[in-house]
Amino acid sequence: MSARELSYLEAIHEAQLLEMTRDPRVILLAEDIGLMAAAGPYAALGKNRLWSTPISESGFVGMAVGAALTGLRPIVDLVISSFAYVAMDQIVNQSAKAAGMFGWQRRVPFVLRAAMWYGQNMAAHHSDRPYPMFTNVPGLKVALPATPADAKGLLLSAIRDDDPVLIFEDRNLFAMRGPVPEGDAAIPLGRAAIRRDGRDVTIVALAACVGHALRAAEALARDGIDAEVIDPRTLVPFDREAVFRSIAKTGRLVIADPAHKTTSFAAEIAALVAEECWDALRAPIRRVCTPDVQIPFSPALEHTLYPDADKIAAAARSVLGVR
Amino acid sequence: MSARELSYLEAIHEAQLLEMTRDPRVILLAEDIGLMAAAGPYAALGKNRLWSTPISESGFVGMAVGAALTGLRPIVDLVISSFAYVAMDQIVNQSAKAAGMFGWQRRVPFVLRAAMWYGQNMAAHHSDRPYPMFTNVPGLKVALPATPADAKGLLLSAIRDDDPVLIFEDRNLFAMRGPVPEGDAAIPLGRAAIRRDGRDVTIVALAACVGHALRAAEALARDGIDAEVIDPRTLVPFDREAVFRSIAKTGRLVIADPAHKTTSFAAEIAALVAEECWDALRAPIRRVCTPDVQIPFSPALEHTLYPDADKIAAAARSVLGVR
Amino acid sequence: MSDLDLREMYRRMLRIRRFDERSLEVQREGGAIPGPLHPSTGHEAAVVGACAALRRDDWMTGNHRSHGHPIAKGAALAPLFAELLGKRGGVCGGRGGSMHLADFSVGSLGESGIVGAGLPIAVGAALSSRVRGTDQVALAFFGDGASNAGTFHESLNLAAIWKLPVVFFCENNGYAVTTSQAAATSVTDIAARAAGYSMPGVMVDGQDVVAVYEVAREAVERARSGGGPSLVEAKTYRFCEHAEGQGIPSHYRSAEEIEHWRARDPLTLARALLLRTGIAGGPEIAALDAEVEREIEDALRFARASEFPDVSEALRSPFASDAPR
Amino acid sequence: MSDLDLREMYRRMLRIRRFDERSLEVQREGGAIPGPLHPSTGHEAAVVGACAALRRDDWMTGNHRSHGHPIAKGAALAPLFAELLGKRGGVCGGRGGSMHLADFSVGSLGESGIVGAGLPIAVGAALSSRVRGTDQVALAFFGDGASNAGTFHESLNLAAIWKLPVVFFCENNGYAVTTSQAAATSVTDIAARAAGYSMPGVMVDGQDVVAVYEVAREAVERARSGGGPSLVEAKTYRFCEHAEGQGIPSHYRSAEEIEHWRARDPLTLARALLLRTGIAGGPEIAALDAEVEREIEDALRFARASEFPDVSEALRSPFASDAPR
Ligand SMILES: Cc1ncc(C[n+]2csc(CCOP(=O)(O)OP(=O)(O)O)c2C)c(N)n1
Ligand SMILES: Cc1ncc(C[n+]2csc(CCOP(=O)(O)OP(=O)(O)O)c2C)c(N)n1
Ligand SMILES: [Mg+2]
Ligand SMILES: [Mg+2]
Repeated sequence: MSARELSYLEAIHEAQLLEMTRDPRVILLAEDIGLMAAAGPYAALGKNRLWSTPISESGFVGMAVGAALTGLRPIVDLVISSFAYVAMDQIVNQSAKAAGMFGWQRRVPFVLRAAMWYGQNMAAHHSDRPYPMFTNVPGLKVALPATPADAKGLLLSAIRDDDPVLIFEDRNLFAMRGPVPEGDAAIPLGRAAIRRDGRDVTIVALAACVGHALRAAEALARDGIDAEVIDPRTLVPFDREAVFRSIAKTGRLVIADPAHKTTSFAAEIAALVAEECWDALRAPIRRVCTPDVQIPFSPALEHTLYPDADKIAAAARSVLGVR
Repeated sequence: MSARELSYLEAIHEAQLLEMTRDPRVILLAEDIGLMAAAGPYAALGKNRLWSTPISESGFVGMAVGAALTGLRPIVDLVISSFAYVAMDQIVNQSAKAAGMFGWQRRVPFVLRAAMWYGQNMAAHHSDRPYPMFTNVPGLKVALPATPADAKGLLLSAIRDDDPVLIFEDRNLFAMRGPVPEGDAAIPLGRAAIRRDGRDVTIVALAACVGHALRAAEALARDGIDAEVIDPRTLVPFDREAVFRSIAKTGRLVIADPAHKTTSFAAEIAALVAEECWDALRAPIRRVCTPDVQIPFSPALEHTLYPDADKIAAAARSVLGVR
Repeated sequence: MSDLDLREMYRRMLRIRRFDERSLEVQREGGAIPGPLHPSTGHEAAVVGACAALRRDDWMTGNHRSHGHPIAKGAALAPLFAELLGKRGGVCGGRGGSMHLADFSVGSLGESGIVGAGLPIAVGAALSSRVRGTDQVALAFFGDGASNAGTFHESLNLAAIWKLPVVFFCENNGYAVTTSQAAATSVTDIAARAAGYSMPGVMVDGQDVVAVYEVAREAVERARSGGGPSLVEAKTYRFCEHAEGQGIPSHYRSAEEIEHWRARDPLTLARALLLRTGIAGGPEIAALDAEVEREIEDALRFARASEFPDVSEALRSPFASDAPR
Repeated sequence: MSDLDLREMYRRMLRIRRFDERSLEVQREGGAIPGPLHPSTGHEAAVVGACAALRRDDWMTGNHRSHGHPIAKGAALAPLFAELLGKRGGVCGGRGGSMHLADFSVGSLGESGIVGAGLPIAVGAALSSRVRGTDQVALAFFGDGASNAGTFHESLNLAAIWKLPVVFFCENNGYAVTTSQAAATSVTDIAARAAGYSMPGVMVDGQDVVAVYEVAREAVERARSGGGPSLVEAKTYRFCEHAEGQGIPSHYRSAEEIEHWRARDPLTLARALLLRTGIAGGPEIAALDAEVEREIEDALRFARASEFPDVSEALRSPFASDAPR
């Protein structure tokens, strides 16, 4: 498998098209995809594979559950993750519970794609990063691709998975280019990627924070601090071993998570480490998250709120006790 | 103010009636309260105070937001907290964001009551304990009363508060009796209650876990272990000082939270402590939560899942390094 | 022709009646049936008439008033009864209980504890039929109360724009718990709402199983032949309280109203029709009644004898992918 | 009588048109207006006709196509323009932006980025009017696309059962982004959906401000006098793309269709009416146009001169109770 450069968004479409071509059970439901269905590569799939929906998120997410229970493997693209709330019951009560509650008579192979449009001057309604709450719902898998290759690879695995998988895409990365293997390049759910090896401090970074963390690591390296950067890639299942191994080495943990701080997934990682990895830990944990405020529209305000390389580097220095 | 014994459920109604009598701006929207409005103490409030709604949770939660923006102080009783998902957008995108997003032109004094029917043989759809996810939404306050007095006092404060307050009532406590002061017995949001003083280990317990924790503390006391039991009462705002003070004394923390473990509020507490209270901590933190599984119907299964006194005591022993 | 004849319809109605009555007895004895039960008594003609128009491989979604639907669709009684008791032999292995009965082997995609949640799921099953090129039809049962939920609206519109093979079947018993339809619903006939989706909306006497069957058959045939969805409203009544075992007040319906509907007990009407048409005589009916009685007792015996699931099952992974296929 | 006369209606329509055109220019110049804009151009008669029937103390909720509503309701232009630029002088202090304009001083309860979310909020405002014993009316603006959302259904039913003073006002421009009404909506006329709620449903030519005003006035009067809610559908068209600044494709509407609607530009029609009726002559209109032009330039100047909010504002508590009253 050779690797060319693709953008994150191109990689998503490559995975989606690949799997829709390979497996006739895969369908796509989303608003406003009539033009996409009518021309271009998706049109080649033939009839009945793309369903351009009305603005009825509960309705078509519920349809995906019904389709999944009866032999299809539907993908729903919510386009903007803040619209998940409108379909919340179908996601949380129906898709996540149906298989278990009906005694595993059937599976619910359902993929929900939802891009996070924070940092896009979209104001409070459109800027959410709602993945933490879904990790509190047993039965849902949650993926957060941070590179084009992962955008492709995780989506391939998600579509092939027999459980509901929620993929939160980071809108800030849509244009990011990177090597993406051609063909079947599935990346298993539940396996973290070590983005940078290091021995002084572990930075676990989610979504676009992975890039920020790598830039922070470069800055730290200039000060002689060797940071390890871990991208969990999926939050459920979570590759705790990768994190624990790293902390066994570094003894120090910073978590960079673009979600709001309180009850973020960073909280879960911190809790896991404080429970299971205590002996290795040599300093307080630091979370770098978005403060608990409604996202304001004004760029003068919004862009100050999210984690960035400076904030991550500062947190790393603080757990190392340096300025 | 003298205190008589009331049940938790009686205390809720006492607060609701008191405040509805005192303040004509307070109204109640809930399904199936037509009979309650027609006779008994609520009928004495007169016309237009109780609105028995259709099964349209998005609709009437949204109405509460509209009413709050235009001068009323609505209470919505969802009756069962699993129904919050159906109204999720109105709770998360509208009630929590409206005030800030509109530049604080208006406030949203809105109370959402939602009882958690776990442990009631109600199966997966009805047994959720969804409060953790709402603590990740800036703009929402979240209360978890664990005694009749708090059920009354926190509801009084919630109704008088100028922000949206979500009260998650614990159905397992409805029949619990306890002293409840008469009259205006508001309990401020954001102040924890030390339910038991102790010096060996801190147990932070939520909702019905407070009772379990007190029973655990008794068992521990028989082994000479002196546990402190803290009931935060509100998760947002969270009385972190009370927890930190306790850990400064005990150096050890167990958190008992009936929510599912991953990204529970227990995770947030653990993270806070691992960040802010590290120096005082002398042992790994332990969370006692509900495992991450869809709640099964069969009592043979369901009732094994939730935190109880034994599990809490075992966790306390483990952080103390005793068997 | 897979249509059930009147005798079989009567049998299934009686199964529902006796299943509900017997489960209420067991519940009242205490202990064996945990949680609430929402009996279908009174609704038997509506439920059976609707399902009689479906093939075994057609799909159906239900709601909290959940026992009648799978029975009418042809599910075996014993695993249903065992499910109410939370036993391993239950149709969902004891994980679902009364509100979440499902028997995929007969196309029962599951009852739902969330009012209105089953409608989109049925529409999705109908989409599945279209995509996979089968001619299966999906029927969604729901109540008058559910017709005020947003999912009702979204589902009817979705099915209509794509002409999906769905039948939206409203069991209108006039109440949502203690709230009358008039207090909560802005139309007198739920069927009138079909106009908002350019689909047929038909009302039918829900106590008359043959009338229901005929209306449902037309809707099912329309769906199967590509004519798109329909809304069917069966006017019916529940003979019990909303849920038994929950202490719900009972003084919201007048004695006359109850009497009026009791006089049109669907079982009595069906029995009379069997006799009048000569499809079955008295002794034949008696034999059938006895047979159903035996089925119920066998089912209950099975349920009681079945073990509780092993406690280790409680910690089973929430993911299907973690289980052996 | 608070009704606006035709001259004033024309003025507000022109304000909307020029506000949108000018803000698009500023957006295209780059930098000053972040995020998307959803212009109301083409909708001016619908929006102004509806608001002209409202009193200043009546309430209104909007949607993402958000500039026209507060302007029509009488909001000052300068704070609106400053809001688009994210400035401290914005009507929401720069916190809301284009999609979340709100001006409570004129009854504008806020535009919403979530399609369909504003309808229940308007119903709640109407409930508030009932409870507080005022005679205020609430009007909810929404699009044809929103009429397929569950909140549409729940809101209309809730308003209907309680006969609340609400006007549901649909700006039907035939599309939701690039999706035609025919592709997504199971009725030809949204107004037909009123039948599902036993309320009047009225269609009106959305390019004719007087026609809209008359229909809206009837609905508002019905609401104010206790007659309950109505659904009004104005057939209109958007002259721009769904959102500017987002790269949305533009080849989903035929040139003839656009031409057909452009020929019925609501501004042109209103101007012609002013002249025909003699309510205003050419010079008077020219003076009015110049006045609006000045207002727009003043507003833009104010917006540009206004400072950005202080960065400390970003960390302001999310709770109103933490602020001084
Ligand atoms: C979303 C949601 N809201 C409320 C409830 C509580 N509830 C359960 S059944 C019911 C009444 C349903 O009435 P209807 O749809 O007419 O069915 P019926 O019980 O009359 O058969 C209500 C309100 C629920 N289960 N789900
Ligand atoms: C719940 C929700 N789903 C999807 C969107 C994305 N979206 C924004 S505007 C729009 C189209 C709305 O169409 P319509 O209601 O007809 O209003 P118009 O834009 O035509 O004025 C869509 C799909 C959204 N904002 N909210
Ligand atoms: Mg009913
Ligand atoms: Mg439109």
